[in-house]
Amino acid sequence: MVVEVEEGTVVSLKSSWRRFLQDHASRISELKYSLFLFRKNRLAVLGLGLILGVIAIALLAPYLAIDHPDLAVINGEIQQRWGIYAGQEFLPPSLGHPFGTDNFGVDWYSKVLYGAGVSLQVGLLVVIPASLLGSLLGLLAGFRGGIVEEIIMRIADIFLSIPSLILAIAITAVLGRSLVHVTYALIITWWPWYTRLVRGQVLTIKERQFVESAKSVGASPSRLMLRHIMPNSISPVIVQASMDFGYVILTAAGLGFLGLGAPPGTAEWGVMISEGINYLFQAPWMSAFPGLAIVLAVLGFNLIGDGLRDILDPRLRR
Amino acid sequence: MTNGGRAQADEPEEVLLAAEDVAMHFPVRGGLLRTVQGHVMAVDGVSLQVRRGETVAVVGESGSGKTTLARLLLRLLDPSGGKVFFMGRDITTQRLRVVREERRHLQMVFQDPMSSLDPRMTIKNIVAEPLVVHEDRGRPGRTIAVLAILFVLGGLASVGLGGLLLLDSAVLGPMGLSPSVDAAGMASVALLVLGVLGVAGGRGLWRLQGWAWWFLAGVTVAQLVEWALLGVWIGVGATAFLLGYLVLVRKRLRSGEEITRRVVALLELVGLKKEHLNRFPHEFSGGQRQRINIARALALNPDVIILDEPTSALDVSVQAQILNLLTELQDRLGLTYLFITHDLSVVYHIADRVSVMYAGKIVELGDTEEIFREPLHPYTKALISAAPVADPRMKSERIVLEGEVPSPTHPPSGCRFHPRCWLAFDPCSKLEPELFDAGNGHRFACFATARDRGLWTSGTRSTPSTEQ
Amino acid sequence: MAAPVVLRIEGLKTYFHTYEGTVRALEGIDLEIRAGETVGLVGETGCGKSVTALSVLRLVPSPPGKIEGGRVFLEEPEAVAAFRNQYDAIAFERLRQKGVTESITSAQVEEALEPEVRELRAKLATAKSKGDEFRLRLEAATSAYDLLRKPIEEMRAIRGNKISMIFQEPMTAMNPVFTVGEQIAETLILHRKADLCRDVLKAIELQLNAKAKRVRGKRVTVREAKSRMLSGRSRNVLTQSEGETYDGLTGLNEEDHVCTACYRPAPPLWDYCPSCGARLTFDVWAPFRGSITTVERKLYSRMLADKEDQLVDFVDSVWILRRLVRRRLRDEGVRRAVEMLREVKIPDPERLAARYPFELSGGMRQRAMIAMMMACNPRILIADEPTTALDVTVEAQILKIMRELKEKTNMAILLITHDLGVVAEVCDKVGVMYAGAIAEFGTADQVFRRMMHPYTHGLMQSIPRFMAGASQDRKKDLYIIQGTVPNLLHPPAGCRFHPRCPRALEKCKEVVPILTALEPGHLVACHNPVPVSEAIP
Amino acid sequence: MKLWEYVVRRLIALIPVIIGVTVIAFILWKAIPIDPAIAYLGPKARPDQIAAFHAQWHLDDPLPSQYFFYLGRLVTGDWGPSFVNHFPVIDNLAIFLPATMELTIFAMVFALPVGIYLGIVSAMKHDRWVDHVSRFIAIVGVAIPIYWLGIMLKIFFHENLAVIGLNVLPLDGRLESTLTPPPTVTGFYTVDSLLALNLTTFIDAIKHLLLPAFTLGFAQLAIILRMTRSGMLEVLGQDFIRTARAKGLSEKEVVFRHAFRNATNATLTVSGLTVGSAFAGDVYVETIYSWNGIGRYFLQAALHAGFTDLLAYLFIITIFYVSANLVIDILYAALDPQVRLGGS
Repeated sequence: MVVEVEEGTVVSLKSSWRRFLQDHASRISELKYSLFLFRKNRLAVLGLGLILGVIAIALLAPYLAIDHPDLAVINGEIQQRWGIYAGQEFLPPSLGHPFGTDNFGVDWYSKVLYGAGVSLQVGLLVVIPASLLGSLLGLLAGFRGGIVEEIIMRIADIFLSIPSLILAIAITAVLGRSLVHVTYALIITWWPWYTRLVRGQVLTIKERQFVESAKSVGASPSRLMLRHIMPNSISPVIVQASMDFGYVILTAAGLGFLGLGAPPGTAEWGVMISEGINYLFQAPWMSAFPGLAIVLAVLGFNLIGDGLRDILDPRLRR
Repeated sequence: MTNGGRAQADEPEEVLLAAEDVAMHFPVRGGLLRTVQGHVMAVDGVSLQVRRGETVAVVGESGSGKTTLARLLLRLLDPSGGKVFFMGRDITTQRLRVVREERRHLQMVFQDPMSSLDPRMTIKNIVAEPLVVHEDRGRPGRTIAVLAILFVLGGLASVGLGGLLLLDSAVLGPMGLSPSVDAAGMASVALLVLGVLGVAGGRGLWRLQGWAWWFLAGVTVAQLVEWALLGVWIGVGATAFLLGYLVLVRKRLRSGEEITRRVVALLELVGLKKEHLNRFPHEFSGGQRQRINIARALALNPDVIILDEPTSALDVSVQAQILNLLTELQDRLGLTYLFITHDLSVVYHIADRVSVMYAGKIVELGDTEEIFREPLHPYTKALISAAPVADPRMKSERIVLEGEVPSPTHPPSGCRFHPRCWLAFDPCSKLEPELFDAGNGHRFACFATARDRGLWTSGTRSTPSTEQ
Repeated sequence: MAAPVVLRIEGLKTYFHTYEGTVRALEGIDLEIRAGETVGLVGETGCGKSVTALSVLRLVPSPPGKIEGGRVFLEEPEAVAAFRNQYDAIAFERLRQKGVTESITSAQVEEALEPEVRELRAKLATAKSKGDEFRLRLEAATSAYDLLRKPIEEMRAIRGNKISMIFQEPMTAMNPVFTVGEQIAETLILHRKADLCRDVLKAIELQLNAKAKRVRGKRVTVREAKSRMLSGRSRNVLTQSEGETYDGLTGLNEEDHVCTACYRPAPPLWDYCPSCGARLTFDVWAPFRGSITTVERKLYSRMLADKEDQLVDFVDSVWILRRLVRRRLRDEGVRRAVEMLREVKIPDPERLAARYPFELSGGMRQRAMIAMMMACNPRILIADEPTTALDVTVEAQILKIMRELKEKTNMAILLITHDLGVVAEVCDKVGVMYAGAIAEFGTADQVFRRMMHPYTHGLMQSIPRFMAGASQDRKKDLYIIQGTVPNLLHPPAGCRFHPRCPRALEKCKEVVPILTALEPGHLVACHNPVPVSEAIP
Repeated sequence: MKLWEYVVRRLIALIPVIIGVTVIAFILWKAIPIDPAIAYLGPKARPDQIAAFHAQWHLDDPLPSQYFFYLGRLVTGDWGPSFVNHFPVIDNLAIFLPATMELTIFAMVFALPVGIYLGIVSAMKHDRWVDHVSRFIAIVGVAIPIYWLGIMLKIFFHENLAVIGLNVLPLDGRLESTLTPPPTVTGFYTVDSLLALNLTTFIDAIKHLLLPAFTLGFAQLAIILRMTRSGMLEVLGQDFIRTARAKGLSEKEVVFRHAFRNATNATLTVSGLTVGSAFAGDVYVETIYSWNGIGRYFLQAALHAGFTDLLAYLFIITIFYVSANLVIDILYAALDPQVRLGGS
């Protein structure tokens, strides 16, 4: 494929790809070494397996599940409607219904499968904006210093001095009960952790000698921030983000469990656990299996986080 | 005045770098309201001249202020007193922007080869950085482009991936389409605005026109996301990526070859090979890393290079290689060195003129051979006699100083060496000795020696010690 | 008669089994250190000099590192050494027949001498007359003095007691959370518990009769003490004895503390006045103080009597009681620590003993380290780059102190450094190490002036020298040893220096050279040594 | 004197934080989609009642004065009527707060010592069974949601033990319904029953505490263990540990006396953090074990959109959390000579 870019210089994509490879030969070998280290760490591989499993379930839920919800728009919000199957209530886990059925006879296994999609989505819609926003403010605070740093860090301290779950509950309660409000609440409570993390990282790297030598060469402040400070402070953010994915799912399900997240009857793990409480001794499987799904998902993200920390830490790589 | 054994034309050399009574007092903040409680007199009134083609060494122990002096001369720090001249021009008060232009002719090699190279950059980018920084002034757009692409992609990723999960309407579930798009749209626009503001802040607001175009592009893309149906998101994401590729890769390719060629030439100059180009710093030994530092310093072919203890972190055999390289480069490129070190054998080997620093002041300066043959200041005598010599038969009688280096916040009154000096007598603790001239540019700041050489009698007035 | 050999290392081999492969850090070290002698071990980064020191003390971190073979004899009597040479010859011969020539350990030697050992044990049991000769022979055969064979408890009793070690970074070598005095006292409590018990008993006696005589005292500064004594009167009015004590006071500096009972110095380190035993601090347990002290006296006398007393074990097991007991021992330990600090020429040791490491300068901290490690005056002090992190003038002070201590206690010093100047100035004997093996060993004069190993020869020429009338002309290029230090994962075959050696022969590539004495006392491991004539004048 | 300077500076730094929290609470109050008067008086309320409510609560004044009025009320403790049970909020808190305190303290008593001990031992015995067990607890412990753990324990203790007749552990509430709660002195059932020398109530109170405290404590245990272990590993890598070994100290002495004394700083800061997450955990544990502490009260308030209760709770919790961290900071300074004596 030939891309005509400027008059006269015909840059064939293939040749630029070859040069791209050549330029980044050692970066690629570093990547290979990281994969090699990753494979060596059994726990991290287990973590990756768990996550891929959850993603697969989320995408293939419609094909794997036995029961399927249909969708209805009620007062502006799209809600899941699961059918009612008289006669199938409270069936214990069996071949037909691996996770048993609930008080309406709906197959609990299918509900857990559909729940995976929701949890992952909440995870994405909270972690990515929160980490980007938090890291940027942290970068700004760490690098600019002075008043900018003072304001940003004081605001972050205020948010961090309220236990995050309590603040999340308060926000969801005020905004009203819905999963979207849960994502807003979690973004608001989660960004300060990244700001504090990145600021600390920037302050240590700012003192390093290679930043001073870049300055002595005449590099402008924004170049220092972009080319030197940001690349070196990214790895702890990646580790924190991957672990936070799990904690966000945990907290979002928690809010659902308390009745502040998705409307009852939805295929959301937290809601399913709270529905299971009323029939705890009659049908214990109703609470057990969604909880287990949460544990596996969160465990997967934690293991990946730990694995990444070892790989990205320059000291441990050697 | 000819220097050492170097054939040099006799007309007086042009003074390239000079410091006039320069001082650096770091405020020490303490107490409840972080009030200034005292000052660390790191450098306290130092004058120094460095002539073209010369190697001037500044010797001193830790706490003597030699490293602070180096950073003052390079204007990494703003002096709290005195003036710094470079090629005759006073660069003390100029705005940072102008000083950054000056920096082309004045470079620095740092001490610790380990931490003076960015671990995440390849050698090519490290050595090319000075070229990139000074050559391509005219491309503000590129850094903005990087950030704009980054945040738009971030916003898209959260929406795109979310969208993927909602591909199948059955899974649509409670989230519904419109609210999640709202969240992502809003998030990505907010991020974009913050990102661009941050960078603008960094670049100085007067360069506004450069980023305005990118901001509009970013907003339109985010708005596209707002109205886009489910399937289109991937398309939008792909176009953004292609845009990023064209802007970034294409631009780097065009100016890349020319810079790479100069980097390869520099690497060969310091004894490294072409295939080292794309390696990372941790793949090199200490000696090789210091060569990379030197290559980077030579990138803008400077006139003066300040070397802050370049060989003290290296082994003996590697140190010899670097010293040879430095002398060879000096002969070939006519460089001028300001050598900061505490190792006297290196000074004797490489320096033409020496200044000895103690507790922020210069106590003796002059020709290397003269100073080593006949040190005049007691501290220099102690320094030379204390330095271990690699020859068992030279176990001459040692002068071992008592006490410790004086505290920088409350230096002793008068001559700062008097508490540890065995020649100290009455005026030493009251008056500050100025640099007496023992002829041939050999100057020293000590009353006892001056008295012995008849340069000072108790009558002549000397600057009274400024009580701190 | 030459001084006795304090430490003899034979064929020491230490490998690091890292993830990428086996790093062969030490490939057979042979070294001998005599009492009162300073032996320098010099070499560039990665030659294994620090690993040698850590292996002798068996402090090599066990997951990656492992001492593969070799023997380290500490204070082996001459007689036993002589017998051991005979037995070793027999053992090595038998082992060679079985094909074992590499990294021989004492355990393998004892195994090979199985018949002799059994016979000696039998003779020892029965013999009456020549009993001790058999004992010496038995010790030789079983290489009883080899540190690598000793159980870990015995090894712990040797560390800090018989062999001490100081390190390079004075900044981080001491625990930031304990005072200097406490850390020095800890070494004493560990190895000199008996002496401390005697001191405690002496102090208790002092305090008991001070209590009996109702001696009351307060801790005041010298200035206050003087005004208290004069209490308005002029100096010459004082009585004869008071006059003397008053003059004594004037000698001390104003801020120091004095006990009002006996007007002798009482630094704020202890609750009691060291000279008259009067209690100077507020005593919460005052009413029971008498009975407590008597119980303590009984406890310490039992502790002194025999080590395994179960009352002492019981007290040591109960946390609170242990802290009470330890307090007394620590007080006496700090008292001895102050003496030790005075010996390393630290000004005002009392005040420094109560301060924390981070309040000290680099030089002071290194002196405190030396004091801590010399507390039990060891037979050998291993110093791993002691002055590298210090300034030249402070370095001179530390080296001077180490030399004086060595002469006073006749201990041996193994000085490890990369600075040839320090070695030339301080060491009697010098060992030059390269890539895990000793290339050359001899007296300072032999190694610096008549070196024979090409590596030493190259090294000496690549140092910038400065002496009046230096042989080298200034600013001329220094001699460079080509190439870089080999990677110890796959070291070059034969002599490890051959790739960089200008005098390398074919033989050097295959056969590993052994340390042979080309001159009396001058050992070189090279097939084609540099003739003495070419050495630097 | 460095220490009091450090404390005063910390106190001053707190003031903006606390004011910030009140601002956030106020913003939340203003963000309520519906008119608080209707929410409180119910939909059928007459306009005059609504006007009276507005007047009483200055709802129509300009924002800043509303904020200062709100601040005034906050400080004087007049936190307004509770939307949950129409009693003044402050009285509700007075009843429910001690119950939560009792639960949290018992959880901490369980989590801190066990977490720290396991952390040290697993750092010392690297890669031995103890290390693997504690690493498992650390990783899985953090991943297990507190609410799910509570339910699983309930099922376990109800289902299986009933079968083997050991159905002894009570699963709900703070005390058997048959027993009357002891006269409230501190509000802690355990302490009050002891003061009243009523042994049976005391034992029953303890039995009721076991399960909830373990549930709450388990999550904290995982966090404390993880932090202590990493703190210890870092300290064990430092030079003075090698010096301690070179002095001849045994491994136990090196780890417990030298290493742990330095690692206390890491464990202190983490215990500050866990206080925060403990409050969060209360909400779950109290709903599962129907333990009527402020957590459950706060949840009712959230569900019934009881804004006065919500905001008061937010304020109380932040004060607790912030003061706990302050105390820990001061302890940190007192323990670490470098901070106390103003080292670099």
